[in-house]
Amino acid sequence: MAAPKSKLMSLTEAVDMVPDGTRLALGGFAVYQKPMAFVRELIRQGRRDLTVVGSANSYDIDMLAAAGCLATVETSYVGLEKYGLARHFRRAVEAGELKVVDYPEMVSWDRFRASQEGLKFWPIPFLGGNDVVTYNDAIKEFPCPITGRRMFAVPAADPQVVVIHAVAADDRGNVVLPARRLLPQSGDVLMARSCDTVIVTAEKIVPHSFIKRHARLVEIPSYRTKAVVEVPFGAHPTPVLGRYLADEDHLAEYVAASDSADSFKGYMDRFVTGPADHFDYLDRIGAKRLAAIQDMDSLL
Amino acid sequence: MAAPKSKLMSLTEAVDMVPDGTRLALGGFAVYQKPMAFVRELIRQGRRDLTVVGSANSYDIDMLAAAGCLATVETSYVGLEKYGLARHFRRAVEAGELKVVDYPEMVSWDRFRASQEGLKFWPIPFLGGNDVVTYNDAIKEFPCPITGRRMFAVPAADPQVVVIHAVAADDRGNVVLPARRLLPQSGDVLMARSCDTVIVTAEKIVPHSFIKRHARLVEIPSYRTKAVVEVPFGAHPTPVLGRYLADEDHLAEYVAASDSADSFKGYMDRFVTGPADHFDYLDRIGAKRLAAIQDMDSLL
Amino acid sequence: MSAAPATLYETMAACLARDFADGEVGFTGLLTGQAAAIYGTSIPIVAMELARRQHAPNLTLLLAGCYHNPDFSALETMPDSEHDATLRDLPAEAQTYDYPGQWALKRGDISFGFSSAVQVDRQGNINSVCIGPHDRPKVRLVGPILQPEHMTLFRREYIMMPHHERRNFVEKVDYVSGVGYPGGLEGRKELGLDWGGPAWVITPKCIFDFDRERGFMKVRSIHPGVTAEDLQGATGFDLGDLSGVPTTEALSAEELRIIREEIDPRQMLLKH
Amino acid sequence: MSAAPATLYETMAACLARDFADGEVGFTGLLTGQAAAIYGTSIPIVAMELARRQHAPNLTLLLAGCYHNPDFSALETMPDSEHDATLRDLPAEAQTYDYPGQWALKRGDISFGFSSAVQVDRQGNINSVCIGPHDRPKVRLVGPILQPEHMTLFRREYIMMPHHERRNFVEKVDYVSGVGYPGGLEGRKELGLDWGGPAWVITPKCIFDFDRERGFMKVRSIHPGVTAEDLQGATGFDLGDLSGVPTTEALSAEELRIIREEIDPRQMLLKH
Repeated sequence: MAAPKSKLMSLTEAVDMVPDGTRLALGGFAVYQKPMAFVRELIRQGRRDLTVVGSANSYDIDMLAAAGCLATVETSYVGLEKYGLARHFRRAVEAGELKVVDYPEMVSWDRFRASQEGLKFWPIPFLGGNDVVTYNDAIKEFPCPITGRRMFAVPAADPQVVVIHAVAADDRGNVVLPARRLLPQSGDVLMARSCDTVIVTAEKIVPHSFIKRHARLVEIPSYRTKAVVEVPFGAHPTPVLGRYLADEDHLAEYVAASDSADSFKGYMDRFVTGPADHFDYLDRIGAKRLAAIQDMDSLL
Repeated sequence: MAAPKSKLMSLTEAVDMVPDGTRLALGGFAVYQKPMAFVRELIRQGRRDLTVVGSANSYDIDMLAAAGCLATVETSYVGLEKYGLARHFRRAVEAGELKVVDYPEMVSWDRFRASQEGLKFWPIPFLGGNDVVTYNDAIKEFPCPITGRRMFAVPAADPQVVVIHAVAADDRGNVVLPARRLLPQSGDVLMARSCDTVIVTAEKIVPHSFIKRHARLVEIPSYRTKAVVEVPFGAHPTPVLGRYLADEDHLAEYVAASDSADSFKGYMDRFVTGPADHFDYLDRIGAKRLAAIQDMDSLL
Repeated sequence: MSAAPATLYETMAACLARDFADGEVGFTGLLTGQAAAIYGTSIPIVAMELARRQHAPNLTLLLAGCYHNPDFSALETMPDSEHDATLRDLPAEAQTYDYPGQWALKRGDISFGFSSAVQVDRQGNINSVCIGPHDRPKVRLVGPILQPEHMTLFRREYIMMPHHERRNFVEKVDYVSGVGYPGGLEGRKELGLDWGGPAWVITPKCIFDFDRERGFMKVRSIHPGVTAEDLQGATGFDLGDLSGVPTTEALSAEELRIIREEIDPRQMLLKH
Repeated sequence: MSAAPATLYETMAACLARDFADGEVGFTGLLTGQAAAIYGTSIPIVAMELARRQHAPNLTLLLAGCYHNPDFSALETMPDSEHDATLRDLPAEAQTYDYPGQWALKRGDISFGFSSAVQVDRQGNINSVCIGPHDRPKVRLVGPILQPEHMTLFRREYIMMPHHERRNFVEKVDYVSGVGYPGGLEGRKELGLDWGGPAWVITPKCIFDFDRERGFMKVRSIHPGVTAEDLQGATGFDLGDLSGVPTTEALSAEELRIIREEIDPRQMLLKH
């Protein structure tokens, strides 16, 4: 039998699949398991006018805002959890440079479910009186075809490209999840089923035999995946469930540097635009810190 | 701390929760993991005018049809897989005694998803030209509120009572599923989230400590459950994943007896109306056959 | 390798295999009953495995809609029920255990599937619901099952008919549980159907394909040993002039070798 | 047991606990930051655990919306992020890892939840989106998060306000990200909202409840040591005549004992 096609590529090649103006979804949820290496590469390549559609966002949006890559954000949350507001995002919005389309949290998931279902909308009955509707012409009121009650048609997420960061995948694009996944990982699965151009960055490219040993956990099969990139610590400084924890020291450093665009320049030079590649970035983080954040999944 | 309430009851008490005319959903899928002990008890108690709403049905509907318990069936399939048509069901429909409302298979699942979402309909774009619509006034055509394209609003399943048969539950109503579940078990989970009166028959009532040890697999928590009944071999002669296989000998006997209402009388006397209770039924099946159909789940 | 000549089933599998493109996703049920199982499950599996070994190494086979590229060599016998423990334990690349699962059905992830039906008509509509009036049928059948989805959400459908008689091939089905081409492609568009529909109908006598623009079935090839008269006689609608219709293409020695030596050495799928 | 007198936080927890019914399902986020975490997470947890030990043994606590009745005694420190590995490994009765998960949110499975907000107004509307105009805000906040769902799909909501100042308690919020009672219950009905809405607003100065028919907030009790003048002075809308408003009810010695000895012996949730 001829060998199945490898979808393995470099981070640079994968980011080439996201031209200026792309409608992009970034996996992970809030401050968890964000495809940060991909985000840094987007910045390095100077991407512009992106629309990011998401469920809950944090460092991904904040860093892209700092670098001026964004035109619009559609999501339920942009913040840094215990570190409060996302400073760059906040400044860009307050300056009128970045448009935000606000959606409720579960409705943000529903929008991806609509795309997964090939629907252009998701029916939501509970938005009456909420300013989420006031400031969003894309949400259309309609009567329930059965009861006549007031409903809102919320537009599908319809990303052109989805990027998620996973624990492991094979070169064909079969993606395996840990057995005890949590909501952020389930969000990745949903996003990966809502779009025909799915890019997966993975901690580890595993042999196909590993995939077959974990068939029950292959939630994203090869035919849903267009590109696979091996990026160890690819979510750093956000955590990857079962592999490593959030790098709290680095996040504190990020936040401290976020006081102003000026004060952030040093951070960007050192960690985003300066490093030659992702491994250079990891070297700047340092082995000691990378080792310190290791997590242990079940050995069962 | 006061002890949480036990929802444990007898099969007879549980069937009391299903009065004549109930709109009822029976768990399992096609010929798999059907709550057959509950079905037999419904027949023993002489229930009438039931509407059964389901995804795919088999022996459950066929036996209820044989006993004259049914007014309407709403589902995608009533058949016995390798044994062909469900004879009693077929005769009842051909005689005009039983109304069938036909739905496509995945749309049948969508109807339960609608109920889970508190929606009165599910939007389906692909029913144009299908006689599923021709014979069903409850399906309403409507325009997509965003694109204007032709859509169909399929009514929610909206069961008044859901009955599923599970591997294990505690007396509070926490229900645990095997790690490697298949579609029929996922269908049970969906049904149990689509209704406020959920009855669970379980192979085994386990202590609460067992539930806590398997928290990740508790897909139906106590607050979703109204009644729990311990019924070992409660799906017999259909299989329960991880516990026992289909009783092929018994199914063949069932089918052979199904030639006519007359020929089926002997089967009903022996296995449904005759036995004093479920354990008497199991004794009539016999220990040898029950032992022979045992299945082994993973020991991991 | 057995010296027995290629069977009609092997020939059908080879014809199908040549019609699959690399990278596609093919969906089989797990049909039961002798002829139904061969047409609905065994031939499709052999066809996909053959394509995978020739021009389509990236084809994904979905057994029973759930098991991604299962390892058939790990099976001792072919299972005859879709959701029991044998399949749970079959090595595969992924297991679909939930709906909606790995394949985004309504986005069109499934490239092709296989249906069988009790009736099929000239437009390619199929019926597995009832013979006679719906509310007081002469024969009540199993129901629409997944046919509505197969015939609209899958990119194309192969209708597998184990019997070819006038009562199966009718002018108009008694109940449309899977939509063919009423009014042709334009007609489907008016019904709101963006893609999909039947590609071929495979029977013991011939292979049909469709004039999709105009919306009717036509004979693509006639199996060896079947005459045009036999075929028309067994079909309840006019097939037109069959004089130019070729004989169903035989499989090559290499195709036969792959089927018998690599795919099905134990004749678990197709006996010969 | 510590002889320290009951803290205001413990008092708030006891007030809440008495308002929960047996069999209810209570949803807490996992808020972070000192005051926000106490109001949004610690007080709700202590309140639910207290109710479970008294009149509501069948109450289900959903920590971070996912962990059903977790075993807090198994925690070494209180986690400060919602979806990391510490919580994955916390013993519980069930773990929600997907959406839609165990609780049928839109069917109304959640009896009550806890929100906090930057602004709340007299009608009980809350705001966590922006201060000033939406498209060019003075302050851009985090976004609506789950507030729209909390204030409509949950059966009732407790708004937990760690700060009580005029800028937080405003006549009209700048952006409604969670709907209170515009037009009262009738108004909610016209908006298509079948149930839910705020029950109480808990602040460092008082507890509010609502005249739900007429649709405005009123003071239910004032905390010990706070004067009516203090309270009105810190509130950006008229509170009316406060002369008949009682002082917030103290907790009993038994409630205090349960909190300190059984629920929170290590003062992981509430220090005293």
